[in-house]
Amino acid sequence: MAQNDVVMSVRDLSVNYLTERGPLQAVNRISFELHQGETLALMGESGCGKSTLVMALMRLLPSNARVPNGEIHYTTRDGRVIDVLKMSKGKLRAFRWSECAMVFQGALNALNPVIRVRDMFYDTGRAHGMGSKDAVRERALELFRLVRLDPERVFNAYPHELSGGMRQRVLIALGLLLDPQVVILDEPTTAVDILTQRTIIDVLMAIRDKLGFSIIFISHDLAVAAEMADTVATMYAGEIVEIGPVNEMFYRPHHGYTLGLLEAIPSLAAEAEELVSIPGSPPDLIEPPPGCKFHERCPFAVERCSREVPPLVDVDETHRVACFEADRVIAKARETIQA
Amino acid sequence: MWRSYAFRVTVQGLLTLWAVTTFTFVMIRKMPGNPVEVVIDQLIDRQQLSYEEARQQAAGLFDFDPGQPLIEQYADYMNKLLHGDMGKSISSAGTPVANQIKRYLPWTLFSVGSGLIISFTLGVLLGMAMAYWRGSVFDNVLTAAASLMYGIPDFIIALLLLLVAGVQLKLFSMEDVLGGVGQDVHAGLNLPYLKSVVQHAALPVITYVWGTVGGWILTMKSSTISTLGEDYIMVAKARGLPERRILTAYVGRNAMLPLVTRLAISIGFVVGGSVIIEFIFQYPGLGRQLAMAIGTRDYTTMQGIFLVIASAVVFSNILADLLFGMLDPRVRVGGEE
Amino acid sequence: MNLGFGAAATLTGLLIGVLCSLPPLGLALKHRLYRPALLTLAACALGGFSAGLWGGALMLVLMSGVVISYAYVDREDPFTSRASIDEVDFSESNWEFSLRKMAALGRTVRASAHALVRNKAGFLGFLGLVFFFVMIVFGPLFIEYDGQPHYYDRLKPGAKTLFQGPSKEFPLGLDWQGRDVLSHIVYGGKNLIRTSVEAGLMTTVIAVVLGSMAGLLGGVVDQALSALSNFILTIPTFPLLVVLAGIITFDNHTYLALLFAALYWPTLMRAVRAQVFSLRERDYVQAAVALDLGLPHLIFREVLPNMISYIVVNMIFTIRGAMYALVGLVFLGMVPVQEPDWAVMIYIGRTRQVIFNARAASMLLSPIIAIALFQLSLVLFTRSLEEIFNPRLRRGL
Amino acid sequence: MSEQPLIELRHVYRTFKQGRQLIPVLQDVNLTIAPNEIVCLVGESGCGKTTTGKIIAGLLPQSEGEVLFQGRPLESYRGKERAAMRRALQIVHQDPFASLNPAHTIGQILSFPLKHHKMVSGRAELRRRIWELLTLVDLTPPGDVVNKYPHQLSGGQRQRVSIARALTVQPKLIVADEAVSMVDMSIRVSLLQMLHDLRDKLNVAIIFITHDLALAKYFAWGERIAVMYLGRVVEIGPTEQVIGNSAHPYTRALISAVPEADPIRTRSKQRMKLRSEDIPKLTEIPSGCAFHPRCPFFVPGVCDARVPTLGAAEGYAQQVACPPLTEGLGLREYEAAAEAPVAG
Repeated sequence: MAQNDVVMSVRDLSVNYLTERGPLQAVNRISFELHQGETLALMGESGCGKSTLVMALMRLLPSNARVPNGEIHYTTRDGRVIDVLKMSKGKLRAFRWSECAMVFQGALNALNPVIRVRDMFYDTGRAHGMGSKDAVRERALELFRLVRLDPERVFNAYPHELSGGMRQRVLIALGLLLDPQVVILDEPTTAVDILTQRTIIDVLMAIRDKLGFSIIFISHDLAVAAEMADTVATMYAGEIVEIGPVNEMFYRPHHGYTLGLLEAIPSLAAEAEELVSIPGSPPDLIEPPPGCKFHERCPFAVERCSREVPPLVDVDETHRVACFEADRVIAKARETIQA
Repeated sequence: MWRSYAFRVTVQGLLTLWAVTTFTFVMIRKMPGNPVEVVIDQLIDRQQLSYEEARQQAAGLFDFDPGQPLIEQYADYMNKLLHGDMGKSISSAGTPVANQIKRYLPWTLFSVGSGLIISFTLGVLLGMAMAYWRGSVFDNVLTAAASLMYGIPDFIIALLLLLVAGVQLKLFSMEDVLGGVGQDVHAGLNLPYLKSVVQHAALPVITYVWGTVGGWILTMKSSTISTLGEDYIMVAKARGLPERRILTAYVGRNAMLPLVTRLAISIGFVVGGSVIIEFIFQYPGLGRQLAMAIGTRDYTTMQGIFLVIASAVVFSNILADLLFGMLDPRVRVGGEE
Repeated sequence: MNLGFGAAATLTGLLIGVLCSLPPLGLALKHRLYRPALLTLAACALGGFSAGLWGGALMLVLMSGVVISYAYVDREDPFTSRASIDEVDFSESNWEFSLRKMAALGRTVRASAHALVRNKAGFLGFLGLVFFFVMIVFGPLFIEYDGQPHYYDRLKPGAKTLFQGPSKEFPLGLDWQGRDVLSHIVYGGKNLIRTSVEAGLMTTVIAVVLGSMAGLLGGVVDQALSALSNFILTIPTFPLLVVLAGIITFDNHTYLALLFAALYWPTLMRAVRAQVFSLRERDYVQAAVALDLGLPHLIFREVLPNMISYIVVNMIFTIRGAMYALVGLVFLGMVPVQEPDWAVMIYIGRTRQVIFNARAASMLLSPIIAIALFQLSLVLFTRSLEEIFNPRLRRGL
Repeated sequence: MSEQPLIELRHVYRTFKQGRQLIPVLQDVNLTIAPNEIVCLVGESGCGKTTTGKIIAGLLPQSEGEVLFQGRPLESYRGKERAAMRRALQIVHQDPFASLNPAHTIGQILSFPLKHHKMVSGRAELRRRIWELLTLVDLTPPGDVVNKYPHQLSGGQRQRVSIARALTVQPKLIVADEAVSMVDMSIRVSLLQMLHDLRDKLNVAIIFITHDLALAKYFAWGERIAVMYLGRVVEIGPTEQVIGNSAHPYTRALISAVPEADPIRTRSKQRMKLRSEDIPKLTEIPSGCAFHPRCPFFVPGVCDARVPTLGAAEGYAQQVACPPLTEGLGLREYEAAAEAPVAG
């Protein structure tokens, strides 16, 4: 291990879905590392493979998905390194939630509608040998206080009695029940109201700082990433096209797609602004275009982009990009973005 | 809200029951080929009575006076009904209809009821297993089998059972399976009697199971499949819950919800949905009795049995509504859509 | 000379069919479309043969569409032009317009055929229904109805006993009067199927009309219809039919069908109502309301096309239910006996106690299997229907 | 404004029945829209913005109050005038997957209103008009979509078809109800720009309903924004003012809560602390100003006493419904707000 504080390291991971028309490359040769206490944001639009990627991290892929290549290494608190993809069923069950938990979109029905919130906590506690019900209860109530919920009321409620924002926070508390090292957040603030979104962001950042876990979160909302993330990765058509520290990514983007996204997002603070959208639509992942998958929509594309696949190369120690024309992109970015 | 919901459901059911009663009442009295006249004609024919005598006797049989205005008859009838009096049978003169129903109902309840329980249990278990191993050989074979069973009407199956297994292959003797119980056994809690009862009920029960299990299997399978696609199942897996717990409290309970309502409604049809089958197997149940009553133009019996069947359906509908409210907390609290 | 349905199953019918096939056949050959040409000939001939001029004309239109849809592929469409609007010619002669419409029809026919074949179970059901259709329409051409009883003193020529098992001469054996069972099977399905189908159609019409009314008008109409349907749903249908049969004499098949319809409509009506309610809230229906396209447009263009598969599937299940009830009534002896009829064959089997006669198996099993197969075909066929009516599956054409 | 307003809402109320309860979704909404104007309705879910849109589009009757189209109540229109009025008001829905009938091709979808309202004579003109409309919404070449079914198009394309369908009847006003919120962010902007262009080319007014403040600000720059809360308009005025110099505490809370796609700015932004995070249920709307239980500037005896109406406030160009502001008391932070936020 080069660095001691890496908790999760993904190498060369690919995921295909078997469809009637042939295999669909949902995730294509993705590599990244997650450090202790780091918050990594995976940005991208619908269908870019971000959900598939995080499902693969927990081995929750549907039955028509295949992982042709790749490795996921996870380092436990006592320093053991686990290969997630090779784990047995029993070990996987223990790994899930106690080491790596996931907070699903609460506005959708991520909570079993027919049982009470408390039973979901008890179930989880029992499955991981957390001891008595009282211990689970105590921990749950403590977590509810942390996420600013009325502990007793919510603990005994049925999911449908809670509002969308409350359910989202229940899910966060449920995710932290076993004190995991890594928490995956799936669109944590999508489909909730502005003020609720603010509460959730504040709650998340406060407990992250208090409990010190690492976060991988996926979102299509750049603003949330700008606020919460330490590291940002942009995904396009199943690939990470650029990854780097949050300020680098927002102020010095090197990939045409990252820049394109930044230029398409309106800002409240600015005066009248000129926004540009990215022409065209995402490619078909069953028959992806040759070369760089973004070249058909990219204003910086040159002839080479349609022939060769650009490798992910270092811009500096922490910032990597997969683009042949990164110099032109950053030059353009310097003109349009003022930090 | 929950209280008033139950109340509303019950009142609705009682209203329907009243409507059905009135409907049967009017139907039997006002349909073409007036049944009273038919009986009078029969009496004149058989017993060489004068019209007036026949009319009086018929009135005695019918337990109502056909000469009275309809509205008075109706009041009389409803009054008696409220006191549990359903009149007397015409064909087996003098036997109260209520007694007849008491005599035949247990047979139907036993045979159709056990058929329903077996069928439901099998259907739920198999349907869930099929959804779990979707696309496997097990699933494909059973799906085909279930559609096949679902596609063939139950009385056809009853006839096939009799013809193929009984007459052609001689797997059993007719005496052992037709009727309600063997003739050489004495009623009561003794082993030969119970054995005979079970033996005679076997074919009807097999028929009911065969005829309904396909439907349960297919419904449970599709319900389970849609439940398996829900987010909370994924979350449960992500939480590392044991398979068994996911299967029961997460998949099973949610997938069963739509089936429970159907089960409750089916319970209502336990009482009446068996006319042909009971006829084929000469099983002494209520359905066969209804057919016999029609054959012998026994209108009071007909009316009584019909009322029992209709009330069973009404009560099971109420049960279904209430049960659903109990099982699904979303209905319990809200009570409205 | 009768050229309509009267010409069915006659040489005239066949001739009509072949004549009808000529225009599309010629067109197909001109465009060197040999497979469609062959299909055209077969379809038109069968259409004419089975339903005279009606069938022939229908096939003529459908197959012309199919052939044109193949031939029309390369035609230039002004919409594909990248020129500016003033340079594009949008005018179209009536001839071209009808060609375009015919091609659209042909594509629909082809897509439906593809959908039908794609689902194996559904296709099997379809073949089953075709089998019964062919048997009922063409069977009488080859098999004569054997309605006269034969007795031991004058057995049917070639028969050895009254109850005879299947033999070369009598493939399905002989019945209790020494009559040919096969002929009863061939002739005995027509009334049963017709009554069931009539009942299914009537139920569907009543249910769809009342359901759409309840769904679209709402208010008092809806409440009244819902109450009525709730009431009818509570009454166990079959026992009521049995009771009614005890009171009325069912000697007219159409009345019987109507009675079924009167008892069966509530289930479908409630489903239609629920569908209309949910469709009414759909955004595209709301958009049509905002565009003020009128009620007929709403019903026929926006709501019905999205319910059609649902309705047809339900109709088929109603047909199935009606046949079940009909056979049940006959079996119990509640309907006047009218030979030839599959159900009557079973009824006679029961009343003449031949159920327990091992030699009479063929006479009883034949109608039982016929009914079972027909019902099974209906159920299987519904699998294909959903694919046929779903526009999402009409891809690549 | 000397010009007659295109649409005017006067004291509009709307209630919905839920079980036996009456839920007030809109209360005393007043709004005018001039021809060719853009107005954004902003608010959180349940604030009544969609209901307002539906009432304006004529899809939903108001429970009380008046809706005037070109100076006359909607109900007073009869016959041909009514038909023309209906056509003048069109709506574009949020969900691109639900807004087009899956049973028809795009060409058919556009031809229905053209034919039904006899907007074209003859087939050639019909096809020419469809070509024109599809080009107008940037679906070029039209041949790529005209014979396709909705499910064969992407979300953005479908939304363009929805807009083209609304344009078939040459409307004077389009209600765009969250029309871009389900479209990928990289193409949202192009849809918005297209709507702007259409407004200029075709002289239509647009009511743009959204929950996204930044989007509203971008779209309605130089136009007007109305902020809604629990069935009432709490602030309305020029976009630059409402966003840049917000008056109502609720608007301020929203603006302070929104994260920005700019790491340094969003992390250093001042956040307003609310007294409560619970959104009141519509069945239990607080007395007086509905925002007072959450408002950090709450003045007891003023805010919870009377229902505020929109009015001018000193120092603000927009209209605002906040008693301390309209009555010149000014906003002063409520003492309790300094304490820890109330648990949800």
